[in-house]
Amino acid sequence: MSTAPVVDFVDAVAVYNGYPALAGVTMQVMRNEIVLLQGPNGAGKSTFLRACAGLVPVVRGSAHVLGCDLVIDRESVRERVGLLGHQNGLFADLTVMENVSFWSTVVGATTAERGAAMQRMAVDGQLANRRISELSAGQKRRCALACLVVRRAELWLLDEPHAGLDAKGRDEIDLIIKEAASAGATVVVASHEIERAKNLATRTVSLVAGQVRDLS
Amino acid sequence: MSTAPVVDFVDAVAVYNGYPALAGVTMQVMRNEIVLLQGPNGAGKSTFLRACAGLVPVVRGSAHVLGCDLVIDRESVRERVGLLGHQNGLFADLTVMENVSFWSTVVGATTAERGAAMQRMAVDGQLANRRISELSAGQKRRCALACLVVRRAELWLLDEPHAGLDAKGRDEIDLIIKEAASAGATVVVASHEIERAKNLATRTVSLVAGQVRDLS
Amino acid sequence: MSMSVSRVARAVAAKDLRIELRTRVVTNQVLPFSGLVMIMFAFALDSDDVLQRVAGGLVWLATLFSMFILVQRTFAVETYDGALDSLRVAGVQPQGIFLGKSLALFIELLVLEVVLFISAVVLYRVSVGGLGAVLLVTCVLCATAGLAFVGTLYGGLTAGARGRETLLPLLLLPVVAPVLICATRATESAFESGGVTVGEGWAWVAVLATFACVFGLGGLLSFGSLIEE
Amino acid sequence: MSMSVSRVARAVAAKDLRIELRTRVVTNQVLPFSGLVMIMFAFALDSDDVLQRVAGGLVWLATLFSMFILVQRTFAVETYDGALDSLRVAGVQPQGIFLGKSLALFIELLVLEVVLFISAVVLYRVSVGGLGAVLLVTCVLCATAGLAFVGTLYGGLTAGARGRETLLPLLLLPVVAPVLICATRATESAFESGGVTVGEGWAWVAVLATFACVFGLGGLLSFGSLIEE
Amino acid sequence: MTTATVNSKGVGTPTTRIYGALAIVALGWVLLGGLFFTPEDVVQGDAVRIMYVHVPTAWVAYLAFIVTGIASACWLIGKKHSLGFDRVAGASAEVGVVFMAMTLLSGSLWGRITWGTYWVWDPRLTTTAFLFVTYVGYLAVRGLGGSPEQRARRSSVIALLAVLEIPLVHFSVVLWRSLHQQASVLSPDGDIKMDGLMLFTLLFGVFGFSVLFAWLVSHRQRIMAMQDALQTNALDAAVSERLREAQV
Ligand code: HEM
Ligand SMILES: Nc1ncnc2c1ncn2[C@@H]1O[C@H](COP(=O)(O)OP(=O)(O)OP(=O)(O)O)[C@@H](O)[C@H]1O
Ligand SMILES: Nc1ncnc2c1ncn2[C@@H]1O[C@H](COP(=O)(O)OP(=O)(O)OP(=O)(O)O)[C@@H](O)[C@H]1O
Ligand SMILES: [Mg+2]
Ligand SMILES: [Mg+2]
Repeated sequence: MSTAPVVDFVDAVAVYNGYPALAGVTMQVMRNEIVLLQGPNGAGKSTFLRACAGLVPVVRGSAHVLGCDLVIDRESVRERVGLLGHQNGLFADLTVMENVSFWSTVVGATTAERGAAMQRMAVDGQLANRRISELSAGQKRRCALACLVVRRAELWLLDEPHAGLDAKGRDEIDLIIKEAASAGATVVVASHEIERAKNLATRTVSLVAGQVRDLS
Repeated sequence: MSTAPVVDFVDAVAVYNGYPALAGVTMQVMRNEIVLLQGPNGAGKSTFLRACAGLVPVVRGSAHVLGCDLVIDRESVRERVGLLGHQNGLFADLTVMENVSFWSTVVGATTAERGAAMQRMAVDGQLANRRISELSAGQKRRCALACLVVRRAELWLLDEPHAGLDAKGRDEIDLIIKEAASAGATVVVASHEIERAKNLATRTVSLVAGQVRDLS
Repeated sequence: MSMSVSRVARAVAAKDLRIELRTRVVTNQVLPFSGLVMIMFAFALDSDDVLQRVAGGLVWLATLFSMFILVQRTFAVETYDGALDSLRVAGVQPQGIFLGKSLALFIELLVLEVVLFISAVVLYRVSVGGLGAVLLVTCVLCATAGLAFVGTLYGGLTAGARGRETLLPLLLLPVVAPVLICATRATESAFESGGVTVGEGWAWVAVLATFACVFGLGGLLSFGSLIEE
Repeated sequence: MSMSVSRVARAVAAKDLRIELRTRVVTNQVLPFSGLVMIMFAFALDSDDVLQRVAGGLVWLATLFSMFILVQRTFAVETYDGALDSLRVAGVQPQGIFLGKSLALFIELLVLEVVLFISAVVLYRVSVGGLGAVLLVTCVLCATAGLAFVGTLYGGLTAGARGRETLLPLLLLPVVAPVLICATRATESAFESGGVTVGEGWAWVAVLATFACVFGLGGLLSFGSLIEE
Repeated sequence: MTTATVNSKGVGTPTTRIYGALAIVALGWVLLGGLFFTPEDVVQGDAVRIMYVHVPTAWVAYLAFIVTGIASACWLIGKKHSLGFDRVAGASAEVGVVFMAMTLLSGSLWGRITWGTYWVWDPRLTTTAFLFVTYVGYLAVRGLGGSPEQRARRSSVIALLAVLEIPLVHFSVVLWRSLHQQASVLSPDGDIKMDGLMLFTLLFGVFGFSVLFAWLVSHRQRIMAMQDALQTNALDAAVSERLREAQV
């Protein structure tokens, strides 16, 4: 089990309204890796992450994540992966605390875990009782990260986790990623901040036009 | 006239629902400068940019932009500034071309200027006829930048212009900023990518908790 | 598994109700809207006995309008910032989401109906006896449960992707219109308007209950695949 | 200056209409909704002469409902991704935005009303003579212009900030209710229902025209300050 | 699937030709019988002849919707989730919608003659209209886009819920006091009150429209298979287009 790849895509194709956002991706990610996904705008990085999370169907080729075949069943893998997308997935009219509590309840995290996550992302204290709609862009992103951290997923899929965060936040999220990896999780990060992400990652994969480009 | 500062805030206070996002900002920006605004999440960078554009009222202190007194009249300055916020300001159901055309018409830009802007941001060709809702995050951002470029503003206010762009896009936007500055415009950039922005900027200002921190 | 379904359902319902309390869509938007319908009718048909005869129908018509707004609203909250995606990817049981959202919708609709019935009693001067009240309450509960289930079901289906939400009225209309008719007839019996007796109403309530069961069950079984892309 | 106002107005109206054509909110969402109102009324009041008497009122009531949805929709498009902020900061003349959005709303409402009047003629079997038709067209144009102006005005006011949109019905209702009443009376004259003559209708149309002028002028003068935060 | 689509010139097969011939013959008889051979009605006169279209189309529309429901259930239950079932469901619903439209049309013409009005807010008429709109909605859901599998998943749910409306339409005349004809052929007491030739023509009409239904569905379903195949080809083209993009 532990030698099988966590993510195993072979010639996977994913489409949006007939447009092949992934045009035959072949890629393996092993346990404990931190993989940096890079590539130009529109290359298909976000689509790849969403496909790994079972949100976007893989219509051709084969795709396995954590041992589940995504072509047959996209649902059972979901509770084991955590996805941070471009959108935050927060409820604008609820406070930070209410949002994090909601996600904690839904995924079955404890109050202590919740508190720890909020403290790490510095959205505790005064901020906790402000509504999401009253936060700055970076504060919202922090809140989304706190909701992700309480999940303790086996596979982390992060779409530009650094975007919008300040220097301290960036360091913190790097630390969180490293801790998760050393605790046995696997991480795939899509990012345009290549310098920072390269330091973090154990390996880099380039996507171009919906395909993996050979690393030269 | 040309020796008067383009942005001149003295003890300016701006509030959202009673929360002072700017708590007495004193800051001058001279013509042709490229100022980097940095600071932690929630420091008030976005609010400062929005105040300069006349979107957020300055309720205390004095604020002048391009010679207009923002406390008295927030509207007349607007046609001379260009703001790129966290949001893109695009219409999701229209195509890239239709969006850029709309903004060009509204600000009175020519077809040639529109074409040039779209080409620079690489949203011409096939992409031009796709709807905004079908674009990737970075492609949307490029489109928003194209709409900004057609404006030829005197004061450019950029809120994290690099976020979401790929390496080539980042280089392009840096070039655009430099060209604008050398053509006589003034630029204020809020960014968390300090390394990149520092190379670009002529000066750095730190905001913390709604105030300018003295540069040590 | 079933424990976690009920936990999710409670969390989702609590969240929806809290958002409602905070943004007050029902109070500010839906109630005046329904109030308008009621008053306009009173205005348009200013004859007392026509009014009394149609009072039941009016209340249900107003409920239906409000339901469209509420369903749209309750899923707009989920899709605005991609929360529905997050829920799906969190591996949350779709049954939990379905039950939770239905429960919240049920409560909101119920509050609305109570207000509407009270205003019908005041505006249109209808009266209801003891047995009639029992019938009325059962009818309201069954009809509202049915509306909440079917609203959540189709709301989820149309929430998936951009542009789809315009399908909602087309899908909902033919399904809820029978509910409207049955509920109206039952209400007329409860009000004993037009010479109908209370006893006749129970057949309609049975239809309403069946409807609620079918859509409750259908939703539980199929909600997961409906909210997928 | 005035040239650029008209340029902006045309660009805004063209954009709104293009979005409408592409997303088909009117066709898919508003029309079935208004259709429901008409059918339900017909169903609830299944006596032919009551129906004929209230036909005019029903059309206007359905228009009003649809108008709420349309106004909400037309400003949701602007606020969804901050486009209204961008418009403001682009130094665009607010008069241009006001006129453009009013024009688009006017056209959308007009299309809707034509369909509604045709279905009223079919469903409720009302008839209209030559003079009545002139009155009806004038009435529809004036009333629609008024509704478009007032909808844009208050839509802009409530579009400014989050949570405010729920205020819209509360603000709009008392203002458009008179329009509803005047238009209904004028329409009744046009249909000569209930023994009113066509001639009586023109007084109501005059009120509608005044209303449209007042809100058109008010909007031109104040829209800029209303959409500010 | 692909073999049939690429090679043959049309979508016909020997079986469909038999259906077609049968349908033409049967409907030809109904036309002649309905217009000339059957007697006038005592009350309605010649207007009764509309019945030979009105009633069969209504019943075959029911049949079509039930077939849609069964095919959807088969798709759901089947281990392989064969898309063939989904196509049959879709094709059947399309034909059903057309037939239901014919029922509505012939009914309102008939109503104009006998009741003096095209439309009344009668339970049977209203529920029929709801059923029609429901299946228009079903077809709209099929058109939402996405992969054929997802289309099948979504629409099968709707089909199974929608089919429950048929009893509502059928019993609406009993449930609500109705202006429309009570069930006289399929009446609960099993007592048929109709002239022999009229009954025969009516039943033959039902047969003819059923065969027509089968004919149309078998064609339509094969066209849909081709469309799905075309979509697959279009995807091939789009993928290679994207691959070329990568080379630049
Ligand atoms: C738009 C108007 C009408 C609609 C939508 C309509 C609809 C239907 C439907 C759906 C059925 C099948 C009922 C079932 O067996 O479950 C039916 C049957 C029938 N309709 Fe109509 N109908 C309309 C007008 C009329 C009129 C005007 C007449 C004659 C006066 C009529 C006479 C019949 C008869 C005789 C049957 C067969 C009833 C039986 O034996 O079960 N219909 N109609
Ligand atoms: N909803 C959609 N409908 C149609 N096409 C889409 C949709 N979403 C994305 N695409 C297209 O799919 C391709 C891949 O998009 P994706 O979001 O995966 O890119 P990305 O690598 O994440 O880019 P970015 O760096 O800009 O975030 C793009 O060309 C985009 O235009
Ligand atoms: N609509 C609002 N209502 C109330 N408070 C707000 C609102 N928007 C922002 N704030 C608060 O104002 C402060 C400044 O926000 P601003 O968006 O200017 O920060 P920022 O420096 O741009 O941060 P970031 O780096 O995260 O973008 C923050 O503390 C934020 O919580
Ligand atoms: Mg992306
Ligand atoms: Mg900011």
